[in-house]
Amino acid sequence: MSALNNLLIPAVLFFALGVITRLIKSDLRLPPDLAKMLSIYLLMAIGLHGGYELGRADLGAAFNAVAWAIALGFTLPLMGYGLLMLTRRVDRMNAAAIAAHYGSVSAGTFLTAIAYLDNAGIAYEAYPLIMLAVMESPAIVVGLLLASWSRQRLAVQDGGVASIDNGPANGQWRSLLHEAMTNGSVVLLIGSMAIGAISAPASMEKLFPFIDEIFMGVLCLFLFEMGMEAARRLREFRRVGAVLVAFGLVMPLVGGVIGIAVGHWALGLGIGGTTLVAVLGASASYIAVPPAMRLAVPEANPSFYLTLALGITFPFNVVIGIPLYHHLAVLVIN
Amino acid sequence: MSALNNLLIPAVLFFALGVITRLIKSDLRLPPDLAKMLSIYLLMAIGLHGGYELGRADLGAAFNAVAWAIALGFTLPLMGYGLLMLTRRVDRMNAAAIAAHYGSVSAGTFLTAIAYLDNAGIAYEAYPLIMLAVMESPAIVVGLLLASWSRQRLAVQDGGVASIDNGPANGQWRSLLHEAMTNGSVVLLIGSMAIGAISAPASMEKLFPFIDEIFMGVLCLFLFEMGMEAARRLREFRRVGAVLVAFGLVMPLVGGVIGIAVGHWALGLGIGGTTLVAVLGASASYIAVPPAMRLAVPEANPSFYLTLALGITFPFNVVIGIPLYHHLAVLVIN
Amino acid sequence: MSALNNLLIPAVLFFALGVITRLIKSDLRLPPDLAKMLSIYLLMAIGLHGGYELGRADLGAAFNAVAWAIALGFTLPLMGYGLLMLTRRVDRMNAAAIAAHYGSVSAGTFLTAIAYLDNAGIAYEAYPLIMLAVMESPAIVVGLLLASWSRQRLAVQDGGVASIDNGPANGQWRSLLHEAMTNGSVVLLIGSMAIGAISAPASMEKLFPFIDEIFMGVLCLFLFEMGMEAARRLREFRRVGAVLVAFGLVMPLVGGVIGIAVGHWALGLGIGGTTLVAVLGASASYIAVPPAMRLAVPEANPSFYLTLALGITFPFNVVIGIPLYHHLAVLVIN
Amino acid sequence: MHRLVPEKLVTIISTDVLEERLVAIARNRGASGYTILRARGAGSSGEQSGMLDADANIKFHVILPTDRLAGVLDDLERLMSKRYPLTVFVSDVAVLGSDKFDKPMG
Amino acid sequence: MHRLVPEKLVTIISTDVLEERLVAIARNRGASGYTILRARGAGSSGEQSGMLDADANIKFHVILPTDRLAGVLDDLERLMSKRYPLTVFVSDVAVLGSDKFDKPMG
Amino acid sequence: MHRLVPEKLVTIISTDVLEERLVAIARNRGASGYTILRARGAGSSGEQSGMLDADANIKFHVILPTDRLAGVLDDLERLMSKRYPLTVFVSDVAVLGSDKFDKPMG
Ligand SMILES: Nc1ncnc2c1ncn2[C@@H]1O[C@H](COP(=O)(O)O)[C@@H](O)[C@H]1O
Ligand SMILES: Nc1ncnc2c1ncn2[C@@H]1O[C@H](COP(=O)(O)O)[C@@H](O)[C@H]1O
Ligand SMILES: Nc1ncnc2c1ncn2[C@@H]1O[C@H](COP(=O)(O)O)[C@@H](O)[C@H]1O
Ligand code: NA
Ligand code: NA
Ligand code: NA
Repeated sequence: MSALNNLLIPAVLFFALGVITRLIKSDLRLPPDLAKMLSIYLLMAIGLHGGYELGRADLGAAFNAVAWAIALGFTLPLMGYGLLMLTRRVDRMNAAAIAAHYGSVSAGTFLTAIAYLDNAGIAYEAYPLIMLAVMESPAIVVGLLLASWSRQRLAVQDGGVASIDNGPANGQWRSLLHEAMTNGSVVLLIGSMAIGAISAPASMEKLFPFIDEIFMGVLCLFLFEMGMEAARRLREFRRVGAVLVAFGLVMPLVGGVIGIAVGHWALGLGIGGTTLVAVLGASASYIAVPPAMRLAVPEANPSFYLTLALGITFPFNVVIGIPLYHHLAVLVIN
Repeated sequence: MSALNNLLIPAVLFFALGVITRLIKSDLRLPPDLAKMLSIYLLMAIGLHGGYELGRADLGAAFNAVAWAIALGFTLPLMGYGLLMLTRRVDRMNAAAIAAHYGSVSAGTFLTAIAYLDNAGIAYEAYPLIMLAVMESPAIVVGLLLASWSRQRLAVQDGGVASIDNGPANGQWRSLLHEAMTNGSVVLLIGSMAIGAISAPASMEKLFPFIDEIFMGVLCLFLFEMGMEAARRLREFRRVGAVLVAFGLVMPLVGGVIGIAVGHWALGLGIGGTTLVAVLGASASYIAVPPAMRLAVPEANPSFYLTLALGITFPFNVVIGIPLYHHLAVLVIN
Repeated sequence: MSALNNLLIPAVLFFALGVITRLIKSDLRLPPDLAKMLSIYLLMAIGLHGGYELGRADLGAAFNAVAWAIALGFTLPLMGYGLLMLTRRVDRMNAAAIAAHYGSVSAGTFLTAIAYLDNAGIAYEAYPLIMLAVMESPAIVVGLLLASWSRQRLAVQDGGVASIDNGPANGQWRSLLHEAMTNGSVVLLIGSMAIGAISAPASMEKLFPFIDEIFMGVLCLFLFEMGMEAARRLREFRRVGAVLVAFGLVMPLVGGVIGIAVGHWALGLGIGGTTLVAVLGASASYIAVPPAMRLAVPEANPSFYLTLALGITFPFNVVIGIPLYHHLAVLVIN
Repeated sequence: MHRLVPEKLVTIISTDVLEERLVAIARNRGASGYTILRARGAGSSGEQSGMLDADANIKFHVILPTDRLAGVLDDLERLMSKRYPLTVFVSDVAVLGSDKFDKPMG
Repeated sequence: MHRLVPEKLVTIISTDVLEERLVAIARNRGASGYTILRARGAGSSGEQSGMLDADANIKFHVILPTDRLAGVLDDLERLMSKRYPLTVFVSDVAVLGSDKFDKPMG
Repeated sequence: MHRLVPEKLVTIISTDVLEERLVAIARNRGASGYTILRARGAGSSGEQSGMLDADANIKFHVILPTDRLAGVLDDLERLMSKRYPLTVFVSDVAVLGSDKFDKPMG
């Protein structure tokens, strides 16, 4: 399956339509809450679906997947931070905030990958889904740690000792960690998975028309809107600068390759599952992490991380990344 | 079927997830119009569905159900008012407003009961649905009457004669009664029932995927959001006080028992239908009645009636009440 | 099939229910974004569906349909403008703005006609759908041209030469034409058609539950809301005056007859397709054109065009027009 | 110079079930229009989260010539005396252009 | 003491199809930002219920140093002279902190 | 005559992730309530389109007796010094009726 074929999946085409709609400056205005509603539906539906399957899956393998998800969530932002500091284009606080996004994941990209695999008739395991649910929180925690450490370094550089006032106080720390663990998307996704796993199968069947049959259509509409948002952010890439844009293209490749390694060697998944773990590594959060960073790292400029995650990395993954990681998975596994 | 089994229905589990989401102080924010849209869908879907079946049902039995619904709608708020005055914790105006909520019904609770019956494989008649549509208005009227009567009593107590200024003037009375009869939920539900009853069956079939197949999923999402709202209100129970909370637990039991009597002896319904009538008696409105009371009884404190109806009685019915009324119905009927 | 039968289609009944809800002054309040979301869904769904069929249709016939759609879009507003000037009840600017609405089309009316044909078991061609997508833009352009010409005439009448300041400057012209071509509804509809036409059939099948099965239910909800909006506008008909109301009833008849001629003689369509072209000619836009006119013809009063298009012509077409055009098509074709 | 005309801006924050009454007051007291925004909030009658029909607020604006202010305030005081939850304040604004706010609604 | 700096707050209530024009005015006239809220209302051009794309209002705020006010008002008067429905008023506000509102948008 | 009492109206425009902090400030500083409206906008931290969770603004109003103003402004300045994007301004309003705004929230 070539990249061109990928472009003929309705979900990807709707993403492209959204980008075009904004580029030709159409006056189409979507209700501001539509994307939020669609994403609530999508999280609920994949959660239920995945939980239903995980309820029937191997517990040991599931724990293994969770452990590796946590490892990825901790490692990737550190690598991102390192890369960003090498570019010398952003200060420490912005680097910390951006890096957190790349340690986390984008459900929209993940679902596009599922549409891609479905379309190509490739099977995939349920474990990557639980990794999706788990990966938000560690990345947020690392982001907060990096930001706090940077804040102290800056205070020292500024000639004084790290004053208590510069880092979050103890009480704030608790509230920020709380924020990471009770993030809305995480709760909804893990909650739906739990419900899918423990509900009586007969009662789950009544939910399938809602969570399965209309799923692809809702995803198309969601990607259409996200295409419009991506294009809005894309326009700001000049403010962000070429070097940062390059980071937004290189970092997903790094994450994707690491994801393939984890999916294949550490978890022993097939081509479909390995592709999905690659997508988890490669994608950057634009829903769950940004609000957490706005609250915890006010010194960072939201245009930077939103433009990179939503305007650069997201379109790259949807159009080029997914088929690429799939090809890599095929290469590695065969 | 035990109460524990009830807790394994996805609809109930999503309600619980909503409560938990709020209790752990997750930052999940649902768009404010989502619940309103879902409830419009739910009213339309059950209306069409019920109307379609009622169009094929016995007219005499339907009239009988309507008559008993009106009787319940008039009696229950009077009982509630009496009970509340006995507690000596609220003044007459608050008692009138709260009582009106308990004479009316909660479509969310009713639908959860339907999910419970479906899940347990228990059949039920269509008549309780028409009672659901009918019961809003009488309770609102009784609430207004009680409030106006209390207003006059208070004026007399205050040492003067009941001045015209204290009760609503004639023109206002008309507008308040109008309000009771043209309440949005009532119009949508009765209108959809009428459409379901008179539409050509062939054209109704085209609607079934919309009103039947995705119904359970939409209900889950609605209950998730209502769980969050219930928990928000629950937190205010300290402002409400233990005695009122007790009222919010006792009154549904009173209404439930009366409902079972009406369902079984007066209407001759089976176990399923009797359970549903019990739920009508037991549940308290949190969508249709509150706006009517805010307009007509401004002296009452909305925190009181919203906390009781949504924060206490609704969760009680969803988790404990429904299986309880079902057991009672089984006891009485067998 | 009689007009009465038409009234028994759920879609039409929900429109009527919406009108009644407003006439009895119910307090039902629909979320302001609901209609917008439903119409985005409807445009996406008919676009995908139509594109899927057009991808399998005759290209020559499709081009022919597009050419005639453009011709209709240019001719009808000119006729409307002439008629309006004859009434002597509106000035030139209002006439230009109103006329543009009648050259364009109403997707809601078109979809009701499809529900009517489906219900009566009458087949129809896919070409009218592409005409629906095409007809918005020419009418907007004609409206802008008429307004600009009128502005100059008025300036001359006012005793001076047409000053540059009175017409839009060159730059503005470009932006107004751009507005006509990139109108949100047009982009979404044409984009969805293109996606439906080029997507792999297997991937399209995954979309059918979303775009086909729940379609009729969503349409009902949309028409319910539009019924409420139509009734809101209807109340303003006194401000508009009897002569303009007569225009709102006569103009759809003129457009409908011309549409039948085009559908039958020019395009050689069957009864179903001819009825749909008649509906395109008869209907007046109330979604795409009004914002364009507000921007480009600020001198016109929006109450006039919204009341006529939404409050008079839309209900007329839904209730009387569609069965009438169908009967005319039968007469002409047999 | 710009013709900035001094007028009174009355702002009312209240539950949205009162919307029609507020519109009627504006209309009857000769306002030329009104503006409504959705709001949430908290006050003496508890939190209004905007999630339910009964717990949404609105912010209601009316611009008026000074001589029509008293009538509007009379009506609002009457509502307040019936215990409706109203937050009302008046500010001075300089309106751009014309006598637009002198013409009552149709 | 708090550094409360006096500035001008321009508030515009109008149809939302003018949003881009208003943003352009704020940007071209050197405002440091702007704020938009959704609104409904009624006025000389009838009721704007907010249900249709063509009948929604916005409330548009720009805070400006006094010396940049005239330019914005010029542009708004030009729009009004073309018969666009605009309600515009200016109020005096005391802004907390710094020279934030002096820096034009990027 | 109408009892119009002079009070201070503090208006804050900021990202909605700060909502809980602003509510806490109002509560701790003895305000009798607060009002929140959804907003969009642009400023030094870029465009806030309101489409994502992280890029929505709110407009937050608190009416206060003059003697409680300083405490609120202190807290807001502390937030600003941590680089949170806040637009804050104070206006004088004449409030209708009573001592309603003197009673702190429960
Ligand atoms: N001090 C205040 N500052 C701003 N808004 C307030 C204040 N007090 C009350 N409000 C608003 O007015 C509404 C009604 O207030 P109340 O009558 O106190 O319940 C509340 O829901 C708030 O939105
Ligand atoms: N007197 C008024 N008070 C408050 N808002 C007004 C007033 N007049 C007009 N408006 C608002 O300004 C918008 C445009 O007004 P108009 O140009 O009169 O149609 C209306 O839709 C209202 O939202
Ligand atoms: N000059 C201004 N006028 C009106 N609103 C502003 C202005 N500057 C900033 N804002 C609002 O305040 C928010 C935060 O501003 P900032 O801290 O500059 O990013 C922006 O998103 C705007 O909604
Ligand atoms: Na990642
Ligand atoms: Na009840
Ligand atoms: Na037409």
